[in-house]
Amino acid sequence: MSQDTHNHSHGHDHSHSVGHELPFWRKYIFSTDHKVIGLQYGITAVFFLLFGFGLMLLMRWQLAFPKQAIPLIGKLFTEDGVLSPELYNQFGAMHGTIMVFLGVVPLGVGAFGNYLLPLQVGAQDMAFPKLNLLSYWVYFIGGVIMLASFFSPNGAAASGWTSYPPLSVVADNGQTFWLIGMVFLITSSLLGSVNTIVTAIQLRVKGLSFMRWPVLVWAQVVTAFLLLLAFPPLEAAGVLQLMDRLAGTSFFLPSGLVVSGEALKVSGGGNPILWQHLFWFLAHPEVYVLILPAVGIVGEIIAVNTKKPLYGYKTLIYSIIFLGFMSFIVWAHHMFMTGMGVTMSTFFQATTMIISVPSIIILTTYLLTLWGSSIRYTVPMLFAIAFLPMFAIGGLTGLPLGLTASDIHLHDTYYVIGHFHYVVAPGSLFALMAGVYHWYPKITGRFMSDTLGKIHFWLSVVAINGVFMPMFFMGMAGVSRRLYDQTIYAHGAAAQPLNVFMSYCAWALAVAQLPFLYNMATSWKWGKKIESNNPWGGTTLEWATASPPPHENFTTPVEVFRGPYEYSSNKKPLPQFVQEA
Amino acid sequence: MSHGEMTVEEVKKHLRGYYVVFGALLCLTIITVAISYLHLPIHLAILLAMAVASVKGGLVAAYFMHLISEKKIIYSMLWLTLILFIFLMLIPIFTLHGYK
Amino acid sequence: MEHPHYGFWLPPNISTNGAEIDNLISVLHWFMAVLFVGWAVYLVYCLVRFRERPGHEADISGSAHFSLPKYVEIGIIIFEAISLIFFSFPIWSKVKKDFPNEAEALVVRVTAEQFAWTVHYAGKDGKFGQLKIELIDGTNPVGLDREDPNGKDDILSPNTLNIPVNKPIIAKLASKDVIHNFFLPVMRVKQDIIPGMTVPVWFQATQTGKFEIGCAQLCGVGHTQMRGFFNVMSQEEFEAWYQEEEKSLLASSTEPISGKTLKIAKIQTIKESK
Amino acid sequence: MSVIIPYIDKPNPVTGVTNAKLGIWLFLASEVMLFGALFSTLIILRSSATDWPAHGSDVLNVPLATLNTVFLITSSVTIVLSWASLKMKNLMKFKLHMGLTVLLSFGFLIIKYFEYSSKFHHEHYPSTSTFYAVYFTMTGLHGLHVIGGIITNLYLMGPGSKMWKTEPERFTGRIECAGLYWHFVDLVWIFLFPALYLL
Repeated sequence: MSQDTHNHSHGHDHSHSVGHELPFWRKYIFSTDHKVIGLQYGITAVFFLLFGFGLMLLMRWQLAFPKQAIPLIGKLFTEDGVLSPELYNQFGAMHGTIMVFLGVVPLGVGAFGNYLLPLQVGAQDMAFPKLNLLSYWVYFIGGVIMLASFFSPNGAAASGWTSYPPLSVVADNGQTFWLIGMVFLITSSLLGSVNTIVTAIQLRVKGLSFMRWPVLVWAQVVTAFLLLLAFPPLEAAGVLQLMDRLAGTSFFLPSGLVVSGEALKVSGGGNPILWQHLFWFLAHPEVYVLILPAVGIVGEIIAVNTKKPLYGYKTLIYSIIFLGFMSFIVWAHHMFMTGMGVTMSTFFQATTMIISVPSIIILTTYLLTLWGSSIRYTVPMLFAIAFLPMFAIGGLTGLPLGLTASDIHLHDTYYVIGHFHYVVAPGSLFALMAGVYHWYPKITGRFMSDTLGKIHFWLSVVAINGVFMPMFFMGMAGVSRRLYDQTIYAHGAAAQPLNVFMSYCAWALAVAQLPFLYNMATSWKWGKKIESNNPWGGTTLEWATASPPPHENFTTPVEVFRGPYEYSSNKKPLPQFVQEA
Repeated sequence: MSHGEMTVEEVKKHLRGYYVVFGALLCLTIITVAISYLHLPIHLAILLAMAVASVKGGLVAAYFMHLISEKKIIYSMLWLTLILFIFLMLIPIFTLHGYK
Repeated sequence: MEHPHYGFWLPPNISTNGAEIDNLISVLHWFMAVLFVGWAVYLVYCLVRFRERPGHEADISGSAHFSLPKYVEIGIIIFEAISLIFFSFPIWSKVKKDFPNEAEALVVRVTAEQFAWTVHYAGKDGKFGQLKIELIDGTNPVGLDREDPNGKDDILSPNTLNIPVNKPIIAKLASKDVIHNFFLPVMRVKQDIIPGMTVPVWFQATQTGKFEIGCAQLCGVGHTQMRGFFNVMSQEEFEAWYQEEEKSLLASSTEPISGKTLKIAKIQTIKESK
Repeated sequence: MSVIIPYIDKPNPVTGVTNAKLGIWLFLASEVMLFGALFSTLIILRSSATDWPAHGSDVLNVPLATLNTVFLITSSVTIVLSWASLKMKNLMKFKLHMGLTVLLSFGFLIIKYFEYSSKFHHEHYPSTSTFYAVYFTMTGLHGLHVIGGIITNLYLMGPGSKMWKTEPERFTGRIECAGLYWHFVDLVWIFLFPALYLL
């Protein structure tokens, strides 16, 4: 421990000296320090998550009580306070876009990746600090463009987060904002992923071979490869759609379109399916971009809080790699209903079934780690444990959607919404919350309140299931997604009580986040101070230094002597960075 | 051997190679333009043009980009890219033939 | 069945293809339930038995070997293979490939636009008239050429698909503007309509009744409103309706025929079973 | 005390490459996927088009494009020579070759400008047909890459070359990376040229 305290005091001295060297704007706004950039990503992403969530809370009013004025704040949006179908479509499209591209990915990859990855490989910073700075600000600009689109004459993009043409091409200007915003976000992701991969591979400290990487590092690297190689096709598609909108080309417009009774004056000859291919070529790997950092975080937290080695580390890593690879050849299972032939659907059903195998292996290794362990129920561990069954539900419900025959009925219904929200909300987001609780002491040197954390956890876990579980039943009943008012349909009206229930649960979920936000904000200053630099007994490299880490992360050289999750014979954790057993 | 640590002599040896490749590229450019004026049947024309382009691209990649003597890490990354590129090229096949 | 019973589960099925699809859905959900309950029981057991407490220590040997998960894994793979080979492939092939003979079926064209459906029947001659984009206007939403001999007796039915029971139906789907999705919940029919392509679907109803057509793909601001009516009639009822439509068509054809004065079938007003 | 990032000038002994080199290759890998998506668009639109020109040469200027090909190939040689000059510790020769590279790339853009303006003059715009849409988009995006390369190369030739005095190895590495990028731009053109002009 003397080593730790030494680091700690040293770190303090150092950060003081840096404070004098750099002006505020260089230290906190345009900083090249990966830790500051990580926090910038984190704060921005949390803002966008809350914003996207807020959009959904408003939509939930319309869904539960169609065409009734939203109480108190409805007048802000429309004259009569009723959410109009135009706004509903805008909110729907932007909810998806913001949550995926501006919320979960920047939080999982931008924030956790940036903050933890250099620490976990023992580096002093990312390989290209200026590029890191650039990628944050490009992301920021992309976000601003997306938000600005709400103020464009006819509002934001309203063609769904998938932006299928021809609808998106004939849509209002918000779509142009969306496309330009996406080009920025994609560029930011590309820069970030180059940085991640180079840092992880090149800046490893002595002794840190690939098979000694913590799970989170592996997850981040595989994620970075997905972003790097899957995003460019969407960037190309985005440019093509921009051309369609601005230069009058017909990449995605077939000949002979008649929109609102007028023949569209374009050359025609394009193909709307092409967009779907290019979009899903990214957007399926994107699902794994959303989930893999979460898988990594859960792995770290389980490893620390079960007080035993992670079961089947190698199998787990190979599964993550295989999962990432396979995610590139399943994309067309999102397009089963576009009229594809038997051969093509057979191919994509088969690959979809194959990709379920590594997912189940990942889940199994985590479940098996629990056996024979001694589970310490910290707040992050609660979230990490909850992740397992939630992810399982999300994964299992993918099965009927991945088989074309059952997909016929379930495609584009609430079943799909339930399926991917189980993966992303109580899945990824729970894991990311777990990560916040777990690494908060690392970042600030203080704990978050345990009591508030437990309140947050139990309220959230109940409310979130109340939101998403009924969606499976709605989907079964055949209620399509993206409907402004499902009660118009007889089967929609019959399922409407579920909608009311879901809305109440969604609002409860919002309330449940208040203790979390309060906890995050106040613990920074008033939280219980940590007594050692390694409060959880972590074995990976980020715990080798002071908490919070000094500007250059490691003041004394570190070296790695063993795998990430090992224990000594007297059942004490054996950190990677300690030479003697 | 890494060209990152090449000696002056080795660089000089390389120089001749660059000029040879340059000559080859110019010849291939002339060939591919000449072929196009023959107005061959379209399938043959595409095949020939892409074959010539691949050879040219291969020369650039191998000699100018030094892929002929690169490190394992770069190779493995490029193999991965190549495989995913092939997946990407399934899109035309699926779009054109998958809807029958 | 006048008032279909809708609830929190699958809508009633009146299609010859639907039973197999429903069957697959239920098999899959039983499988999922068994697997999930298994995992959940194991998880809860672990959470209780291996909680941190005085006198309990983790077993760090890490060498504990489990063979059960391997069998579960293999079981899952086998199940998935079975559901692919014996359920999904054959059903998909039957629904998408094994179309009934056009001569024995009723062939209709369904044209989608923002935010309405037009169902086009071929008339007595069984031949569809030509469609011309320049003829499209408010009264002729598909641009049917009445000058074309094949098109003289064609019937256009706005927002309403009437079909006879127990007869295979082939619907050729097309879109004028954006992507729509032709969704008949009770028939377990769902098909994207991509502009520029004509995609056929087929189905056969087993019961009469009044149902709905839904659009299942976001198609713009009126997406929700794009609801059509789907009436399954007895053969006699259907023929009566068909003849009445043709009669009224004939009556209007004494006037000079042009695309503009096209007589369209009167809109069905159905008090839906809401 | 400041942050130290290793392997910016010397290769990492384990992987054998510098950070920048791995980085640029990763970037190029993503570029491969970007242009790959555009090429698959080209294939799809061409295969299903009704009014695609039978030969690119019917509507496009092959001699000019051939000249452009020669320009780009030559510039690829000059940029690799500029790198080799640095290896032989000759900064002046480096500047000469880099200057030639930039000149040739400007030549490429000027010819491109004449090509475009002749198309516009004949009222051929991206909206005219899917052929022109593909032609303008792909050559336009490639042109943007050329412009990006020119900016980089000008910087490295001018203010950026100060690094030669302080960190020669790192600077040589930068030139190698700029070269790799430039070769890639050349490589894309090698495929674009037959795909658009000759077939």
